Amino acid sequence: MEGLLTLWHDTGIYHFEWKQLVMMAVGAVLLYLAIVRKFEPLLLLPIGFGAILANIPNAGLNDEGGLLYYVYHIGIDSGVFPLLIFMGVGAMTDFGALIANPKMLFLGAAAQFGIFATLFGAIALNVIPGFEFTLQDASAIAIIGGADGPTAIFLASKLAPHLLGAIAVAAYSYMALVPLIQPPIMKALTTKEERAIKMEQLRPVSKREKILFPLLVLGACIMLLPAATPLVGMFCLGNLMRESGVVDRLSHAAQSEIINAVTIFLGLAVGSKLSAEYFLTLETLGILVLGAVAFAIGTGSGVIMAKIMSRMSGGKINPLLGAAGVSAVPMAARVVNKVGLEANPQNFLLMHAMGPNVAGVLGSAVAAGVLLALVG
Amino acid sequence: MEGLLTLWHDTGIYHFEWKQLVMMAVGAVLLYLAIVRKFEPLLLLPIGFGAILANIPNAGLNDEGGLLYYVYHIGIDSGVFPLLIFMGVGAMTDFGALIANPKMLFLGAAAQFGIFATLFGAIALNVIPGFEFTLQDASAIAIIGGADGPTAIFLASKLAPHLLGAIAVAAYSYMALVPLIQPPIMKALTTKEERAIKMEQLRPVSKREKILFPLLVLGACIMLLPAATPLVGMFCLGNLMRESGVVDRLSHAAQSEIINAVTIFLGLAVGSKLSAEYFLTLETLGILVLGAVAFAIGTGSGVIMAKIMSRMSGGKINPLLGAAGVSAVPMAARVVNKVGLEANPQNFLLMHAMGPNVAGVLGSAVAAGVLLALVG
Amino acid sequence: MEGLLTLWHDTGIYHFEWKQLVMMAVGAVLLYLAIVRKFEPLLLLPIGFGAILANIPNAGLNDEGGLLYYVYHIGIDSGVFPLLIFMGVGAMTDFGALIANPKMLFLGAAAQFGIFATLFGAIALNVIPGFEFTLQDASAIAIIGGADGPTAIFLASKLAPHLLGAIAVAAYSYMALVPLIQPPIMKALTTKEERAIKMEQLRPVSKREKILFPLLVLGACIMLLPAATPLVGMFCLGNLMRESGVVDRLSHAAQSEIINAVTIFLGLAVGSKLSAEYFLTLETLGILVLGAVAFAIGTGSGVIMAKIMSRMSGGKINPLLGAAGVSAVPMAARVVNKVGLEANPQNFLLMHAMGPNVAGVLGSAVAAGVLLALVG
Amino acid sequence: MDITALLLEAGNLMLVGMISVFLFLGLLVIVVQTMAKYCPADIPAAAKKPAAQPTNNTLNPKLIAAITSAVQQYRDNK
Amino acid sequence: MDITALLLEAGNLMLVGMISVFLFLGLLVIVVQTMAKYCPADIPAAAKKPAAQPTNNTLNPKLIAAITSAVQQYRDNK
Amino acid sequence: MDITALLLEAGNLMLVGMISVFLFLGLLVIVVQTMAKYCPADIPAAAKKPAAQPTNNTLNPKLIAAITSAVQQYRDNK
Ligand code: NA
Ligand code: NA
Ligand code: NA
Repeated sequence: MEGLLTLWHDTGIYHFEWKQLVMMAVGAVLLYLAIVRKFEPLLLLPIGFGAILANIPNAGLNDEGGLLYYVYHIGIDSGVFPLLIFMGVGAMTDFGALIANPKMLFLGAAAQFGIFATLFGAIALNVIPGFEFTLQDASAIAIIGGADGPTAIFLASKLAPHLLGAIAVAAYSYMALVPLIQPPIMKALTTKEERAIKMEQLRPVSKREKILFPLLVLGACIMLLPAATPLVGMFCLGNLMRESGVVDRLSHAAQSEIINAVTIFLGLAVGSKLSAEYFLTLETLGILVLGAVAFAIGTGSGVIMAKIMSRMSGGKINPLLGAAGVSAVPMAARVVNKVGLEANPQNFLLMHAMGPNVAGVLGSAVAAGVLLALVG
Repeated sequence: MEGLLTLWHDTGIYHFEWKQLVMMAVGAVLLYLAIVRKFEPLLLLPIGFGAILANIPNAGLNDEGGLLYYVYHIGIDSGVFPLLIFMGVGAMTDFGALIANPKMLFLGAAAQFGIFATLFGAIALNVIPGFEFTLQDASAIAIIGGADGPTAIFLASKLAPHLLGAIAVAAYSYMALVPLIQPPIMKALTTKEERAIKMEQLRPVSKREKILFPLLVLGACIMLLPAATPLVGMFCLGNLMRESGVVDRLSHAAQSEIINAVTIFLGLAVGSKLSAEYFLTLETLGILVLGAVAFAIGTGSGVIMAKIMSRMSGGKINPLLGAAGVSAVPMAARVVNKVGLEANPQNFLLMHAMGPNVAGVLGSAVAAGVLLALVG
Repeated sequence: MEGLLTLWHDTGIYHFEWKQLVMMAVGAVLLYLAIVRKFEPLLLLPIGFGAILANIPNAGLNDEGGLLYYVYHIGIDSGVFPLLIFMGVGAMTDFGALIANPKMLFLGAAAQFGIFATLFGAIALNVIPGFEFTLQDASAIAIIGGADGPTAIFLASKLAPHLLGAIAVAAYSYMALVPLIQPPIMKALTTKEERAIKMEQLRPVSKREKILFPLLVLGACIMLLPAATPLVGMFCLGNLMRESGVVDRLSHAAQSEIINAVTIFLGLAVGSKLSAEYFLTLETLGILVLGAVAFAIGTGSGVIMAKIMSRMSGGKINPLLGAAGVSAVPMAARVVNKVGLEANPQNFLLMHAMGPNVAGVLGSAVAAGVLLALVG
Repeated sequence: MDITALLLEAGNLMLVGMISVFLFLGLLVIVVQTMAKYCPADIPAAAKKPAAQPTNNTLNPKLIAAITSAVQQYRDNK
Repeated sequence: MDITALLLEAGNLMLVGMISVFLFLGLLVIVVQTMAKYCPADIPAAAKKPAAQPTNNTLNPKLIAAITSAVQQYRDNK
Repeated sequence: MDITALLLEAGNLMLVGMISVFLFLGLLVIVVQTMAKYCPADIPAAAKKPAAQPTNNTLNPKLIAAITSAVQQYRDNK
């Protein structure tokens, strides 16, 4: 019966260390948030499950030859998975509202201040003993303020892979928390009259404009910021497939089969980075705090920019729209709509908020490109 | 015209060896079974086709750089394909019947005696000159008794890759033969009165129970048998995606796009292992015999366990249910239903048989984990 | 503000060389052809986009670790992508018309003269200073005359990877130009009376014949031309999955999910070969000219063969059908139908033209096998 | 390893394996039974559903009946 | 690198980053506005569509009538 | 290799290639014709099908499209 003893010496019970238990609890919390609270379940469910699998003692899923090892190295280390997700998101995105009102791009730009201010904050945290963020670390953390999951994962995999798990978890968690984080900031920075401003109906956008738009974005990116072309390029490819109308099979594949399959594996791979060694550290605490700060600053700077534009336009722009500039598509736009309706039950801002919302996606991809070019 | 001569020297006719012809005939037989007899066509068709492709002289599909080489090494050597199939199967499995009547798990356990008895039998075969099965070989062969294709492929790829082709073919063939193999054994071991026993209707199972079930299975596996977590973990991930109801896109991808694509490549890769060198051996004969024995013993031990439980419960359990414990989902459950109806035309056992049927999947994954831990 | 300077030194504007701009213009032209002119958009859109991405200075998408690098090496260098496309095409092809009238295979054979004559022409071009095509190069170029994209990509990746971009672009462009290239040749070689010949209705083909056909084709290929089995084998696998009727899930996956995803990546990978270094050469000009010649000769030889067969059959075969032998499924068949209708408004040739059309696919795969065996 | 030793080992594996499988699945039986005690039935949810369905699923039985009759009409007219 | 230098660099990054983002997206504003000038609206296409649809979609008018009446029936009954 | 030799080789390839292609596809012609002799027609199956279809397929795709659009219409109107 030595076999039973061997088995006993192999059991998880025999091998558990408390840190692994804590990490599996973290995974369980993520599953809870995904399933019961419905926080970004498409990502948090596989991430949470991956976190549990990665921390099983003696199972070796994370070791060379294990499933999670393959998924991480093939999909994330190479940068392929976030790029495929970006292609799919591009194929799902309708830029109509932004093309009709291109000034909304300024709101998407302003909201990126959340990223760069947080970068400064992360470095400032180094004065506290125990924190030793490099510029690379700080940049990867700051991108959480971009409120865009695949961008955060892509940048973190390039600049600070050891922080990837915490960064991805923070990014998706805060994106899910947008309806809680944003409204108080939006209300604090605007008056009720401002929030009640109704906006003119958007002009219809022609098919040709929609086809040209991704090509122009790609052109600008090529000329000004080649470092952002992997992200922006795949996003534009997806959008071009969508809008061209001649490759519906491919567009459908990008926004359905490919993105679904990749999402499962991306989630598992991110989860595999939630090991005790990297996650149960003071840095993680810092990342969680800085991520929340980044979201708040991004929301605030977007709203302030929108206030300025509102004044300049003679009150034709509702400053709430600025909050949608952080991206977190389409949650942030819905929050804008909701807060707008509270101020004026006839004030439907959803379509208008889609403009800054998708501008925020471009904005954070550009910010990621800048960071890659300067500290990568 | 030397070109024609070169071509002639390249032709299959010029190069054929009789062994390759025999293996291509084996492939043709598998295609026949798949297409005409409809024996597990989803697997046997690609396996049969792969067997033909792998044995073409001078085509090099199996050599480094050839398609089958890539498919085998990327998908099976790494263990990835069987795990993805398992995720898909998890996403297709409804554990409701088992949760409603958890004692059926004992039937899934008892039927695994087919595996362990066959392991003993395979070693015993070594007394016959010509057979030299190691413990690893014997374990990989015995898992055929688990009546679960991906589990058999996963274990064989880890313990005895040289036997993989024969093991996979035996496993899927016998799974298809369940309606022929099982009924005589079931009838021999039960009386007509026993077969006519009607069972109480199953209680409805709550959504929460269905969500918690895969997590509890994973938890038990983590604590007791980490070696089984790749298989059980992916199975539970698929099931959790299904039952959670918050990631329908991913659940659909797992049980449709991913599993379909993987099935084609898994089949081809298994077929690529049907080369003369490994298949036209005495061992293959042994494997085919042992596989049939494993199925028969598993069926028998399941029925005997069900008889014991039937007695203990005062005749409330139909002993036929034990036969479903070998898994072979959903064929074995259907066979139980059919044999039950023969004894009593009002006796619908299908739903009740789904319990031991899915229990058998867990049972053989656990058995695979035990074998991996002890002889891997 | 040195950061801004660094960024400036990173910009595309700072780094552009005129050759890259030309190649991006080539990419833009391909996008134009795909989107506005609807020339084979499924391939030319991703190829054009890939060409733009590959030529961005300082973005490194084509360098080791870049997305296009991975896609090319994993998918094309290995030969996997064209083979998967071929499997999908097989699953989409109905051989009914060809089985009903197997003599049409001779038309598919005759049209391959476009390939072999062009091979000779490519070598003859070497008398012009500046051209130095090897036999490998010439073979890869000549396959354009096969009017079959995946075959051309597969052969070029094996024989002349440095010409792959130009060859693939030429192949798909001319396939899209079939409605312009073929009619004048067809009309020049036939009289109005010949074009007006009506054909007898095709006999119905039994399910069993359709199932056996791919197996017989594979059998012939194994015996006579093993070098063609990767292409022909995957094609036959796809077709067998379609016609067997027992694996509809897999057939659907092959002709939908798998082929769509692969098409995107195949296009990007081909586009990545459209770099200035390889494309802005005299050879490319030669390839474009030779490709057009190959199409024209193939069309002509098909029509002449059909004329001969028409005479021999006593005028029961419409010689236009020969033009469909180049493949370019289903465009060439549609062109035949259109030209036939011009001569006789009651003359519907579409179904009859599908026979030589799919025969042309087999013919060019066979030709590719011959070239692989003799110069590979 | 000679065959007797191998057979002994195989017998040992058989014993250990069956014990493990029964322990594992037996533990699951207890766990699932325990879970059932603490999980309320879905009855309220089931009662809620019919009311909630029309907003989600919108196919009201009356509508289905109407469409079925339309389809019938269409077939008859064909 | 000591913390003051790092902070300086971070501040520099903040400045450069925000300038770049605004330059980039500002350029896009101009580009999109310019594009709008040269792109005719889709109005003719929109007018064409209703006429073109029946050929593409081939919904038998009888069937549409039948279904419309079914839906009408359903509404009236509601 | 000088150009004459290359041209000779190319000519040879042309000949060998066309012969092979014709041999291969010619063989297929014979094979398919032979197959046709031994394969009974599907007539019984074809006769069965129209009767079997309604149970398997029952909903004409056009009809499904029509119903989907009707339901959509109904929803939009709601
Ligand atoms: Na953003
Ligand atoms: Na089993
Ligand atoms: Na061809």
